Amino acid sequence: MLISGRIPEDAPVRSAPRQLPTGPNPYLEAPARIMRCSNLVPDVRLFDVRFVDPALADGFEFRPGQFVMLSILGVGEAPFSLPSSPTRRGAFQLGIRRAGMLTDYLFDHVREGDVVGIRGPLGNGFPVEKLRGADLLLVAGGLGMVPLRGLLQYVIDLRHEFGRVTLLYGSRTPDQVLFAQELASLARRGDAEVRLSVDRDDGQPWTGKIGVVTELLDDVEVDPARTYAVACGPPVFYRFMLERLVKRGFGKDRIFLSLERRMECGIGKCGHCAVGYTFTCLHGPVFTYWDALNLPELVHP
Amino acid sequence: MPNTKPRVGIFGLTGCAGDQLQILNCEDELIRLTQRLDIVDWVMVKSENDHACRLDIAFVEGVVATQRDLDALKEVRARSTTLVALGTCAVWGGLPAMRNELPREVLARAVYDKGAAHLDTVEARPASHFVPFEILLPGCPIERHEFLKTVNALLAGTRAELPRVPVCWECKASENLCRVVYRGEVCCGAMTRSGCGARCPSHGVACAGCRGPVEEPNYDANITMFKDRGISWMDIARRMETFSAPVWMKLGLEQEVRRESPAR
Amino acid sequence: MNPQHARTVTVSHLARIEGHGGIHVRIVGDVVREVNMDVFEGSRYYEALLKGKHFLEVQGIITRVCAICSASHTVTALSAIEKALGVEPPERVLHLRDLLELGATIESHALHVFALVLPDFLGFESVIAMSAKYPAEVAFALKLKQLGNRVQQLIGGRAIHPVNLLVGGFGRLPAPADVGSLRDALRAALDPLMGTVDLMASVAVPDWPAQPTLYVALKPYQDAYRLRGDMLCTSRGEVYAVDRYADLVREHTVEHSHAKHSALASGESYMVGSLARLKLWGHLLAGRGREAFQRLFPDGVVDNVLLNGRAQLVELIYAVERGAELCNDLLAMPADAGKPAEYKVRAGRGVAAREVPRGTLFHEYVLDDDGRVVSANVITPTAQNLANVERDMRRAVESLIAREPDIREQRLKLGLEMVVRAYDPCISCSVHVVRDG
Amino acid sequence: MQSLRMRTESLPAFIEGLKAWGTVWAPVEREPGVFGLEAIDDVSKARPDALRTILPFKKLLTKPRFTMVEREGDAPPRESHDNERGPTVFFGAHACDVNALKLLDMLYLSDYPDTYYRRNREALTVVGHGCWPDGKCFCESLGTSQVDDVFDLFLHPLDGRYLVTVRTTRGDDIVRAMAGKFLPATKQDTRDYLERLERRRKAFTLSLNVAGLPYILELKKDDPVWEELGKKCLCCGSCSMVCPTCTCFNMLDEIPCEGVARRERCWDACLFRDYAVVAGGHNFRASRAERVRNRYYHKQEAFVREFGMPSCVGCGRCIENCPTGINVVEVFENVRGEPC
Ligand SMILES: Cc1cc2nc3c(=O)[nH]c(=O)nc-3n(C[C@H](O)[C@H](O)[C@H](O)COP(=O)(O)OP(=O)(O)OC[C@H]3O[C@@H](n4cnc5c(N)ncnc54)[C@H](O)[C@@H]3O)c2cc1C
Ligand code: SF4
Ligand code: SF4
Ligand code: SF4
Repeated sequence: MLISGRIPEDAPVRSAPRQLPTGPNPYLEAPARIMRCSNLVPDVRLFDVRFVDPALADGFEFRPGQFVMLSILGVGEAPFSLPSSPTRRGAFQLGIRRAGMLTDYLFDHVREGDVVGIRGPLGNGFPVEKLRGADLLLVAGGLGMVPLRGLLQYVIDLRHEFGRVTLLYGSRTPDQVLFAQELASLARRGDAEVRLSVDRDDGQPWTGKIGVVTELLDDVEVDPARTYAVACGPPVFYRFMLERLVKRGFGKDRIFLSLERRMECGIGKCGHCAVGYTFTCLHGPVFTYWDALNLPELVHP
Repeated sequence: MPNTKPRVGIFGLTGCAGDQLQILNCEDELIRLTQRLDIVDWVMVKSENDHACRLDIAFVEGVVATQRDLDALKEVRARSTTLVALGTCAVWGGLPAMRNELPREVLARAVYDKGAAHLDTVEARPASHFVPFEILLPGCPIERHEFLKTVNALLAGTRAELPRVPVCWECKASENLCRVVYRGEVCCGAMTRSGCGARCPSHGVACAGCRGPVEEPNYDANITMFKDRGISWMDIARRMETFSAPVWMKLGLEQEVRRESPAR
Repeated sequence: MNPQHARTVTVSHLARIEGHGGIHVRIVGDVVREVNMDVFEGSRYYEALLKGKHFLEVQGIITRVCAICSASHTVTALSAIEKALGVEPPERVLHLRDLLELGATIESHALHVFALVLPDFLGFESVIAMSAKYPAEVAFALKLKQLGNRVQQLIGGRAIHPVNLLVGGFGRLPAPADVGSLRDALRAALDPLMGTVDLMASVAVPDWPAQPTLYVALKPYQDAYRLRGDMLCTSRGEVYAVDRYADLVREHTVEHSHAKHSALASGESYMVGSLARLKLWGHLLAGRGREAFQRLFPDGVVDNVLLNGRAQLVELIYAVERGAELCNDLLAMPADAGKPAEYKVRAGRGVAAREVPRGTLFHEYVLDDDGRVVSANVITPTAQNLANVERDMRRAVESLIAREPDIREQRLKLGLEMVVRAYDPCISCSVHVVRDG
Repeated sequence: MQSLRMRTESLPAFIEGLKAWGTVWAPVEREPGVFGLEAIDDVSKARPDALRTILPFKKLLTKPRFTMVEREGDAPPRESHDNERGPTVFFGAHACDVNALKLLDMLYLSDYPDTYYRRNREALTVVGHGCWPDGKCFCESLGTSQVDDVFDLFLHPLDGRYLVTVRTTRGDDIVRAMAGKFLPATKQDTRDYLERLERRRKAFTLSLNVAGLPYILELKKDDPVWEELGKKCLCCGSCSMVCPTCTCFNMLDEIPCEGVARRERCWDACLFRDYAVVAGGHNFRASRAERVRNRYYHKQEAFVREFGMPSCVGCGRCIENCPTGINVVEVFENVRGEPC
């Protein structure tokens, strides 16, 4: 049972050591400047971020679905998905919801021109190679739109490499819809079919569906055989959406989802995001539904 | 980042003044602190106090034991933005709340005899029972480093994160021998929140629980652990009820003690 | 001035003292009709709470009567319990407790002399305000206070509410290296401390509250200035054994206050504390303590409570000097001399008294066969002083009015507050004291 | 690998000699029968025969709490050296320790190598010492009762002498520097050593039946055992703190004084209530039963599936230090459904 014959210089390692573009110490952030910030909806803000080091800024590569750790030393550090596409170089974006200590600080005290710390990119990201050439069904619930927006932007930038793209996106109320105008113009241009739903309209003007997002699935035409589904949302969303997709004929290995767990280190050391021996930060956050089903606790059934 | 000096008040309700004294015990930082904070109301230390102005931060120590305490507390709450509870009395009730099942009149008679009629006294309860607090700093008394961390974080526009894990964490980190395992004592470490550096077990004394309970303590298992070692309810209770009696009583400690010793 | 003109002077919330109290004075013409010090600190009924508790819990509870006196309460409670149980702690344990007590004295006196009283004499509203004009003095006072805390930290495990003290011994004995460096720090503080004697001597002390006063203090257990002993002495020459303290000291409740007052059995009020100790035993001081005593009290102790600050400075010097001495004694002791004393639980009564920063502190416990508290009684220095505080306030008002019939209320208030502060009252201590059962 | 012999009397001088490779840490008796791992100067204090120290050697690699990143004033955040112990010799490592070290290496040096761990690891010299099991040791049944790698030197006590195994070049350096103390091992030494191994094998009284355990655990996820255990566990984290293979940590920011900010890292335990809480308050393992189960599954199910070995080395520390007397071996036997 023992793994034999290693000394520190070549101690038993599982996979080849790697290094993050943000530095040799994976826990040490690289300074990055907030170039712009604007509210997407009242409690979600979009930050344009550029590394202070120009070489790093221009050379920063990542995949849609990956995330970074944003740090303000003394306040905290937290993982945030990348809602922009790696095809757009120089700067990247973060879409952040006010949720606690760090995010409060970001909303209350961080302004354009301020410097924050970033480490990453982290996680596996969406398997874009696999998705290439296929039709895509993107399903988002709430803040799940943030990582999917990165994938969407990627697909639009490389539009000819992908087949039909359908986006189903549910929000709580009309004023909670992220990227509303951008999505509308995508739909107008015919780049993607976009269907929106809200749980309730609260008296605000609304032309989309009122109801739960899963119902949107009944209204669209997709061919599960040529389509990959990518789903992103909170635990309740997964609870209903994933089985619905299976019923609709999607293979469980053709459904991808992105998971959220508590993460401290983001590089598969601290244990917080581990489910069994799968580290959500390192081996995820993107999993197929089949993987997720085989990991106890990963999605709440 | 906020760049004006925050206005600060420091108040004591009924208590031993230990938490205010701990602030004075930050000798190295004190002078600088008084420069960074605009302390406008602190009766224990200053003669000229503004009792009416708005406060950015207010620290309150002690339990509410008189109507006067309660009025003072509500007044402070109304005039401050960030209210910080200082110490176990304010957060959990501490010693003054230890035996609240005894009516106040009985206690008063026991101590003041016939002269008790003039006393303004209500059941002692933690300040946190009456008004919402933004920050709770437990400890009997508070730990200096936690107070400083809290103030520094507030000055920097954020909140300090205080440990939530039990004292056993710090106890093991300092490689103490466990008072329960090796000595069969009633140690409150597993149900008490850390931050003190496991001071008591590090001195060879079982934890008395002065920082108050962790979130969701396993009350039953703690009790069983002591009972299994042949310790009586009375002996368990006398240790557990010292600092956060209201919490344990609610969980059933009182009934058990009464069952074993109805005379109490 | 209209002889029937009545006025009241009220200080609704005394500042710069520990705890919550106020002053209420009613003057009709030039006669002071009423002088009350109200204590409205909430009552915590410690003695009633102690009833039925196991003796091992007592110190952890009683220490919380008051933070600034926590070491004193702990040590006194332990001594009383040990007497009840017949435990004789080893020499090193007694030395360490004395050292702890000296640390508490250093901290308490440094805080009181420099941060609470000196601003009065120098005309500042607080030590914070004073620090702008006298930064070096304030910084030094803080260092000194820190040194007192360091002693308590090392021996008690914490600056407030010590955890390391047990019946018969200690949880963990301080390491010799730490005792050594503590001794060096104490020695190093002595010279600069002597330097403050001149500042203190230069501050004029008004005499308006002065009047003949009776003083009470413990007779030192050795023929030297010491803070513990088993005999209680008055400046009139009476001597009582400590366990008969009740024959000397009587307590009674008063309408205007949550605190009980004490008086002698004869009904006279008296003073305990630094000034009382110096009055009775100042001649036993040696070394730098003696030097300071002679410079600050060239004619010996004269009746005037406002001199208590000077007395505290003398004791501060004594405490630092004696602390270093004790460290040395401790270092010379064999390593195994500090093992906790063994004992059997038994029923009994124990009384202990100590001279703590504010005066004589009494603890009495009666235990049953299981070691549970049948009754407890604690008499704090502040409770003993309260009657005298009111007596001196009356005197202060009378002589201030006599000297200056149109004296402004503001001045009167300040005068009253100065008298109260001179006693270094500890309000938390003064409530919830007393016999139970 | 090289085998030598050293006389028992040479031990103090040998430990003295180890000081040239760094601060020597060894088990020291704190109270009768209770040992701590301490830096020693006085070599007579070393008690390599002690079975378990309260904390294992993992504290030599990552301190229970240390600063990772710090910032002063307006300077950019920089790496802190707070965790660094400098050259360190761990004297008195047992087979379970060395096997645990292997697991730590695997975790920390893979993927994105952990800077802080690596620094101390590179400066660590491991000198093992043979042991004799008590009633809480069950390494034999986990296959961790022996080692043939990852240490530098290993001292196997025999009658009046040690059989010394030299594993690494650093181990060889040590031997060369104290050449006078070592002789080549004889056939008798080897025979005695093997004989001792055999006797030691028989001396184990506690064993954990790991056959098919991962599969059984998988099947018994909802076994009432876990509920019962959840009722008994205090979630005090003692077992994880003392476990040589528990590696979870937390990162906490603080501003200790004006103009200084720090990110601290401290050992954590999956048993603590907040371990899997995410922003917004959702707790992925809200009940004690779920958290306890997680710890046991991690040790004997998930890790085995991933690496073909459990992440428990059978040292018995958690058995010794659990205040409520939970015993890993009993737990697994209960799940399996056999009396133990
Ligand atoms: C892979 C991934 C991608 C994400 N992407 C986005 C995104 O694009 N946009 C977005 O807005 N959010 C995103 N999140 C969620 C985001 O990370 C959280 O909202 C963020 O951690 C909140 O941090 P905070 O300091 O403001 O909140 P806090 O609640 O103060 O949390 C601070 C830290 O402590 C932890 N924590 C929370 N509660 C407790 C507790 N009770 N005890 C101890 N620790 C606790 C949290 O896990 C967090 O690490 C993502 C999360 C993950 C895992
Ligand atoms: S001594 Fe107390 S605090 Fe320490 S591990 Fe044991 S139970 Fe926990
Ligand atoms: S160990 Fe327990 S009683 Fe002692 S200081 Fe810490 S929390 Fe308080
Ligand atoms: S789980 Fe227990 S026996 Fe196994 S390695 Fe950890 S502490 Fe040792």
